[in-house]
Amino acid sequence: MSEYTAQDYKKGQPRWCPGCGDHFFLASLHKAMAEIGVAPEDTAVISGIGCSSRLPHYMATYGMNTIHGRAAAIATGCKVSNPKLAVWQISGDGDGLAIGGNHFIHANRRNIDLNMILLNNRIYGLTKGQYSPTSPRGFVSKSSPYGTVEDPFRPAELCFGARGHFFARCVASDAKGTVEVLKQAYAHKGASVTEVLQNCVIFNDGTHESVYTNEGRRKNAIYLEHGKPMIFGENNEFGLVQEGFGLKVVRIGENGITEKDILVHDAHCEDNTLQLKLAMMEGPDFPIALGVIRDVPAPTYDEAVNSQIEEIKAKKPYHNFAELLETNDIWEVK
Amino acid sequence: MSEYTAQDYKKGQPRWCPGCGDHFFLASLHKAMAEIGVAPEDTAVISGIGCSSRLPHYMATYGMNTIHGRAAAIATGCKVSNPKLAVWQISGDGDGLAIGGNHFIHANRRNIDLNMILLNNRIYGLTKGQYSPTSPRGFVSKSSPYGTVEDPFRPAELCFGARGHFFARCVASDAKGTVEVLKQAYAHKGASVTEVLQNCVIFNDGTHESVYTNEGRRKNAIYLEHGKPMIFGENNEFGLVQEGFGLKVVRIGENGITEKDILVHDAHCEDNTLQLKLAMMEGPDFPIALGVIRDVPAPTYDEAVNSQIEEIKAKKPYHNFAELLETNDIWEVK
Amino acid sequence: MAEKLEVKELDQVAVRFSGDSGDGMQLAGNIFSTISATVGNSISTFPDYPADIRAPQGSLTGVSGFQVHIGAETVYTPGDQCDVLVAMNAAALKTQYKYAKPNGAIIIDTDSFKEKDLEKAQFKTSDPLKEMGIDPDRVIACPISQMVKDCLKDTGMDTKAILKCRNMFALGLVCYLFDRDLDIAFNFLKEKFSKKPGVAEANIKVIQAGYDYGANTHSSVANVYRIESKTKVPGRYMDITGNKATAYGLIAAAEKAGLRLYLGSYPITPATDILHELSKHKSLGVTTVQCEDEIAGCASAIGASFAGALACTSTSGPGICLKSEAMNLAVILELPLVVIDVQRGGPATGLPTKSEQTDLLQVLYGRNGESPMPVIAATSPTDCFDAAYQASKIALEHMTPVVLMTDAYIANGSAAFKLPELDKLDAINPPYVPEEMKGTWTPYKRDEKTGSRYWAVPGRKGFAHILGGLEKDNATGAISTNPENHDLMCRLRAQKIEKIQVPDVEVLGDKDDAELLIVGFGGTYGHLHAAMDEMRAQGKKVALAHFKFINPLPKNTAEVMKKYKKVIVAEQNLGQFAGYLRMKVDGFVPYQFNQVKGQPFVVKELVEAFNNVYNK
Amino acid sequence: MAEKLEVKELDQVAVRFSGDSGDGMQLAGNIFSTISATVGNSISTFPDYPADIRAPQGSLTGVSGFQVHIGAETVYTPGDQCDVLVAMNAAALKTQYKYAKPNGAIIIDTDSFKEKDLEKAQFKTSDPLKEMGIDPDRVIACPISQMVKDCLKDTGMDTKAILKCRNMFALGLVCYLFDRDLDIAFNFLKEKFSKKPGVAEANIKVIQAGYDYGANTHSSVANVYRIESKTKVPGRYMDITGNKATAYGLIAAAEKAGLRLYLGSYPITPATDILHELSKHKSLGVTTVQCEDEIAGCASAIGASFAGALACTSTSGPGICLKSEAMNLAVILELPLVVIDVQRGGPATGLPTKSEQTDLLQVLYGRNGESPMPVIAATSPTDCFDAAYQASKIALEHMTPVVLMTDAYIANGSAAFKLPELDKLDAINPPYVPEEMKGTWTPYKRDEKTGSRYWAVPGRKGFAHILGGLEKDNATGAISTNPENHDLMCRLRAQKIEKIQVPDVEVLGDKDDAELLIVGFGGTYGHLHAAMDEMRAQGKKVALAHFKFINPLPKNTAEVMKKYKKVIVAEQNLGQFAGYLRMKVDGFVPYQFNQVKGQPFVVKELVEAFNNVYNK
Ligand SMILES: Cc1ncc(C[n+]2csc(CCOP(=O)(O)OP(=O)(O)O)c2C)c(N)n1
Ligand SMILES: Cc1ncc(C[n+]2csc(CCOP(=O)(O)OP(=O)(O)O)c2C)c(N)n1
Ligand code: SF4
Ligand code: SF4
Ligand SMILES: [Mg+2]
Ligand SMILES: [Mg+2]
Repeated sequence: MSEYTAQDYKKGQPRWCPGCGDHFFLASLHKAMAEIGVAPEDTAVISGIGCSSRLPHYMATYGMNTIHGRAAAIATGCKVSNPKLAVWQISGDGDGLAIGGNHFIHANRRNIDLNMILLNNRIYGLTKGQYSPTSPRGFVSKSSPYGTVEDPFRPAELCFGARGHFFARCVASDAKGTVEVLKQAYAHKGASVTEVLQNCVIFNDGTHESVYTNEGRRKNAIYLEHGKPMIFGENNEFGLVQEGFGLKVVRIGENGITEKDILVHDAHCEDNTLQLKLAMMEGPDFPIALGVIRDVPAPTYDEAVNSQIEEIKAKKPYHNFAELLETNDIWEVK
Repeated sequence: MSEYTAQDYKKGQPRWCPGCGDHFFLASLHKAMAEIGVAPEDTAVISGIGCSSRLPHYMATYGMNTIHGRAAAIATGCKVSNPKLAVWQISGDGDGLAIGGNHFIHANRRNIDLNMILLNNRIYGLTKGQYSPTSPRGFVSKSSPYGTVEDPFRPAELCFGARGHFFARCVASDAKGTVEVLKQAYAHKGASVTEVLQNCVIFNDGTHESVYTNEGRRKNAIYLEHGKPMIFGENNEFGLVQEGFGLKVVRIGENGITEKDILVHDAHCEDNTLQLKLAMMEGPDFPIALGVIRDVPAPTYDEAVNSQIEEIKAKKPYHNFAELLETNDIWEVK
Repeated sequence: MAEKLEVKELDQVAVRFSGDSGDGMQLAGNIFSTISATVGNSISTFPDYPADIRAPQGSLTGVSGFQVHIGAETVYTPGDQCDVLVAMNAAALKTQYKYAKPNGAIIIDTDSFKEKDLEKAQFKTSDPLKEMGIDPDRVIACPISQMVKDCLKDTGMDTKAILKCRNMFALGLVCYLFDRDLDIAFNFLKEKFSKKPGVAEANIKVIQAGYDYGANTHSSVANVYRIESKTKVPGRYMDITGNKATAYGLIAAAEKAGLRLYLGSYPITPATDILHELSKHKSLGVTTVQCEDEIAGCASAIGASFAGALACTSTSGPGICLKSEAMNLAVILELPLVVIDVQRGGPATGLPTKSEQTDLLQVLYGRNGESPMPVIAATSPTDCFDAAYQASKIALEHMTPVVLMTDAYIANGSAAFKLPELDKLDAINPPYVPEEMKGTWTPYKRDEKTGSRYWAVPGRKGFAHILGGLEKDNATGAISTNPENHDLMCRLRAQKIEKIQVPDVEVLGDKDDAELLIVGFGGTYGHLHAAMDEMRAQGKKVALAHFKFINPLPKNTAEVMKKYKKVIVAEQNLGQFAGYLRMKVDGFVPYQFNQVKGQPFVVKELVEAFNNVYNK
Repeated sequence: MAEKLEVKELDQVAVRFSGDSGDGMQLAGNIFSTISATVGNSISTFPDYPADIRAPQGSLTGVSGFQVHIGAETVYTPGDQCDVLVAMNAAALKTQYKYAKPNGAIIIDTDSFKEKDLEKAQFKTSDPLKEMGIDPDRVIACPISQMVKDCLKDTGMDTKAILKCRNMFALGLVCYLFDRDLDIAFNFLKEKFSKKPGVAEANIKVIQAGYDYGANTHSSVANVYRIESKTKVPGRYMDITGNKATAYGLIAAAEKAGLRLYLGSYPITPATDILHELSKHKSLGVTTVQCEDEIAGCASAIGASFAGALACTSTSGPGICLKSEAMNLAVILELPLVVIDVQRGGPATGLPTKSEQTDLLQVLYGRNGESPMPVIAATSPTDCFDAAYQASKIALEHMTPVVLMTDAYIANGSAAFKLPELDKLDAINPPYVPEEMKGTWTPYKRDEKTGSRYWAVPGRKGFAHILGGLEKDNATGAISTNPENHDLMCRLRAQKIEKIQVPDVEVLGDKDDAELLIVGFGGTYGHLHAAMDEMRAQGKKVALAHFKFINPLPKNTAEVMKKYKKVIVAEQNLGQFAGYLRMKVDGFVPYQFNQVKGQPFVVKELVEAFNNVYNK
């Protein structure tokens, strides 16, 4: 049991708009951290710039609210050089996937043990409402008065494309679901991406409407749990089965389908084909997948860097500056 | 029939190391351009920095050899503002996937009609041999004297993760295969990524050894063609079949397997699951896939931008500066 | 630039709170007056109750208003019209809109513009703004009711009590817009509700939420900083903000040059409105690409320039950092490009919504190698038009990237703008490579007079060529590491910029016999001019030399700097322009006045500081 | 710095071609001599044939050598040892290695180091370099045979004839290394083989290929620019390049401070060797992360600094562009960081392998907002050690990013380095927040003397805090847009840098009565010193003030600049340091000598230019 309470991670009075999804997420993060139990002083929370990136200011941990798009890179240096810290990286969809896209993919590829949180409101909040790389095609905003003409990134897809080993999704307003995935994200050694569906009440209200309420999630979402069959619906009446290289929704009890026919979620499967299909499901034909979708162990960069150092220390005969000098060709002037 | 010959696209004396794969690729590019038949003056070739990025200097087209990593972004502006140009973007694995990673994924996502060439020698050539984001784990180089501790990107996977609609692969030394995919890359409207397996004789000789010779390719590669069964082997004795969400190699004639059982390549399939599996195949258990792996039509950004302009022109009553002024609240001082 | 400008400052502003009689507008107005009075402003208020004391909620007759006029100097009236109108419901907008100035900002609670509300207010369509002909850009539309509910949902208060606090949200937002100190409001409420600490606390919470909302969304009111010409020339006028004027200047230049206008940009306060404005004008063929980051914004513009467009990229200081490598590429490619830097408070993310002049040395020198680039600093909202036009002209005619500097103050500020006529604007003639050169042309051949290379746009047969970021041979255009050639190319690129003709800097005021010359650049023009006026009114001999062209400097710069006994350089940084002038003018050792407060100068402070020097 | 340095220039260099007697080494050597003679160098050659005229191919007795010594002034001997040894096969390496200087470069054809070749040369292991104790960093290993084959494969020549051209590849590479003009070689060959144009053409092609190989791979020889102290102090010495010395300086500083050394970097010529060097020393706990780009290099270093490391990032000018935003973040975070800029030719990609001093104003001013940062410019290869150590010390003790500038010339150049003793180096004491402050500490509390804030490294209980890129309140550390606070913070950050103690600039030469003061900074020290020496030898009164500490400038700067009748600032740019000094020293109007050639100064040219001023 952890010796901490949510209160131990809390600081100050959040300045987000009332109703902003960031408030809900923050509360869940405090709670999750308390349950995880890493001391506040051993925790670093690093964000970029954006409404969501204000989050570190409301943490009683160590942290930095840095510059736009670089949180993952800054967190990388932090974790590699001080691996005993629990490092959380907070970004919005703009911060993480527009200007920060390169660091996002490389952090995933290298598999640095960062807990990467993507607060996805599909909009640039702080700069007053321009479309973001997760805004849907045709989206009208201040910078796209006639609608955008580009498709959005789907965070899971990009994460997988970059060889990501952990992807989870939760809804900011769903405290229970959020706390649960945050704990698993922390437990995963290596880069974890948690996409938080977050509502911006000002500039993109309702973007995640179908799953933002309890009722909505009961109807339109599926909570995935490793080892459990993929069953969903208000009365657990639906399930997912394989069809060719794809997925199909079936009604249990119809056409002779029983629970046994339903796919069982394997978050630990190294091959991400099915996990990707799950992550990409969209309404109205499919439920939106919540929970931990992929969670596969793999060597982490920070650990490997540090263990390589230990290895070489054991191998090489020189371990300080004076000894280093002696490895060179030296002559003497008398 | 095109009115041009390879000669019409050629300029100067390439300065790459003798034996460098870039020489071969250049010759194939000249040839492909001649067969495509877009006039040299309507062609722009834009590169970043790297050995491979020297390529525009050997073209009799318009072009720019720019700065490291930004070729895709520069090419974007070029194509969007002057859509009648055929725009080719030349990058190395460092230029395109390390420093240029963000522009790579966004150009794919936006689906700009660029012919993006990735000369992948799995090394930083120009800067004398540091590992690149495509170098395999454990790779020893000047900047990783004890071996790298990170996994490489697999370009197809990243391209697909960014919603890419076209991916092809060829081997620099294979003129025929290269010319063919280049023609198809050009024919594809929208962003096309062509990964060229290119040998750096100086810093990473032999990295693509298994498929670099004709003989090697006969043994270790499969040429994919849309609509054709996926058969390979020196005597066309092997084929690919589906197994669960994965692929399996089978021997034709064994266990009752006939050509009919072999999967037929569908490069045009919107769902990329199978295409990704194909692109990710590796020896020795699987052949390396060459040819056009994915080629799916989709609206292109440059066209959409320009047709939106036409649409709004038709809709709005003001079309020049004087008329624009009149859309404001105006008062008169006498 | 000789126009005489009047700066209407922050504290000469009228705000009108309006809503249903039950909405507590009088209280909000009162608190705002109190805060303002407490910080020493002069105030004049005008409570405007409805005649019908029991009008139905939401009806036109039930609207109550409260206007506050605040000023640093004595204000005598509550102001005829207001700069900011708060309309808590549809009826308020309908009846009170007439009190708003033509370009005044309007704050509305979108939750009170539902169908039912519109009906009560007798709107005919579902789009009240359109129906009343209100430009949506003037409106800060905000779901106030919902946010107040969210804010107080854990207090145990009932909905009715909660909604009573809406007025405080509006007040908080107005406090943000005018930089009022909330503590005074908090104390006021604590006192007022000392018996009901719960109510005080709820109100305080909501004020803070309204304030935070403003901060979160980088809200601003264009006309807070209003700059008006005192010597109005007859003609047709419109109101324009600096950012809009910048956009218009680019549009005009592209049309004049017969080129497509391309903007590659990434949103950043306070520059984003240029992107917003240009995005609207697709019917003029304007192409805007919102890129993945600032680097791509600039890089894509270079691609567009190569392809033959008038290419621009807009940003603020942090974005200039990111663009600097690509800007440098444009220098060596010698391609036209307009880079717009709307300065804000730094360093780093700094004060994103505030204004200063601290990017000067960055835009001049923030690139590796010898990388000369023309720099123009707009002096007022309307001058942004001219400056953007000139920047485009220089870029296109001299084949060079140009930096256009503005700042948050003039970018968001607005002024009356005399409609320009395209015909009368300077011609723009890019040095397209003449057809006769076919066969002998190489990319770095130069026009003798300007030193500019020629432009061959893709598509032209016989002029295919390769440009690049590596040093090129002056004669052949091939990559070259030849030492003499490199030295030559560095000097040729520098000379090309030095050769650009810019107008002499004008000396205003006591041109011939000033005891003190005030020197400034860019967006401080209005304030420095006002300070000079005031000193002259006090009988002092003072002149002003205000710079718009920074690189190259006007030819008469040294002469002007050395002509007067005392010179003071006043700028919103720690002395960058003074340092630059010292580099350029032999033996120049001016007095300096420096403030880095994120706020516009205050004329009184300027006069005091200048008088100190004057009397030395 | 008072040490007297001798610069051995490019053209005082010995090259030894060696290979099998059939390999054409004499021809290669002869052509190289001819080219050098043609451009006016003095030459002395020494052909060294094998005694055994028909020794078996590849055997130790069959090795033939040819040494060329070239110099701008008369050279009298072929040189005792060579700076570059070409060894075309294993036997040549075995027998000729003794002629190479301790740190000389060695070019080998890896295709002639196969098992069979090693056997013939009587190597015992498969790793000849290791066996002979040769540092692989000195070796340019290149599959010459294969490349020659590839190069000539379309000529129809047979393999034997093709392989005869290997010598020309080596020659081409050597020509690249010493910047020789290939045309002379081409003409020589055309004449020599006028009867066999095919042979001439093949040879020319291969020379070009060798030259291109050098260019493609940014090949360089560390010891071409050799700088030696004339006043050798007794002690133990090693050879060191500037980049290696930089790496060693960082290692020493980290050990002294008791901190982990972290380097976040992205490869870029000519800085990459710092990354290479540090990557080797994991046994000292050095952590290097090769990042995805320069931005991440700097950003990750900031993360490491926050986490408690001595954090560094290394790059060249284009990389500084990209890092500038993050460098600026470090300024406002007030975290220690060492940013290394190994300058190369600009603008843009420019001349990546060449040297100049054109990034000075960029590192000083290339960031938005008021962003003061200490700048140190190393003056020689060995001084890189001291400069890197000092930069680290300042960064750690004053909680600030620091720029360490070197340049391609001193970074690749090498010199004898007296082994330092860590004990005797200055102590490094970062201002860790004292335990007593627990409870009252806020992040921007400052040490009164230095003006530096305190450092609280994560892991310490009771000091958890949040830093950020937005302006902070001086007292509380919370985000603040308060105008007075911002002005104060800008000034406090500036004062903190101004307060840093740096040694006075020393005046060398005719300190008391010089007619002319030469002023320079950074990597030109050796040349300026040599020029001064020469003028004094001519009987002139000359002094030198050479700057290593650029920001803050030494306290005695103004005094020194004004003490002498004439002052000339000599620098490898168009006048950046002169401009900077003009900004800082009232009324300072120096003469200037500027070259931007990508090449080190030539002492003769300096003397001529200085004499011109002297005699005015
Ligand atoms: C270098 C730089 N570019 C741009 C900006 C402006 N900017 C700040 S936050 C932001 C985007 C915010 O969107 P997101 O990351 O989705 O966060 P949200 O506000 O939606 O939570 C932008 C464009 C900046 N501060 N710095
Ligand atoms: C901003 C910047 N960073 C780094 C460099 C140095 N640099 C030039 S090319 C290159 C990598 C080359 O690798 P790749 O793109 O794979 O091309 P290759 O040479 O292998 O063809 C690097 C790191 C640079 N020129 N500019
Ligand atoms: S603008 Fe949107 S994202 Fe930002 S604080 Fe307000 S509701 Fe949240
Ligand atoms: S170094 Fe490698 S990639 Fe570069 S030119 Fe030589 S062989 Fe080609
Ligand atoms: Mg967002
Ligand atoms: Mg490469």
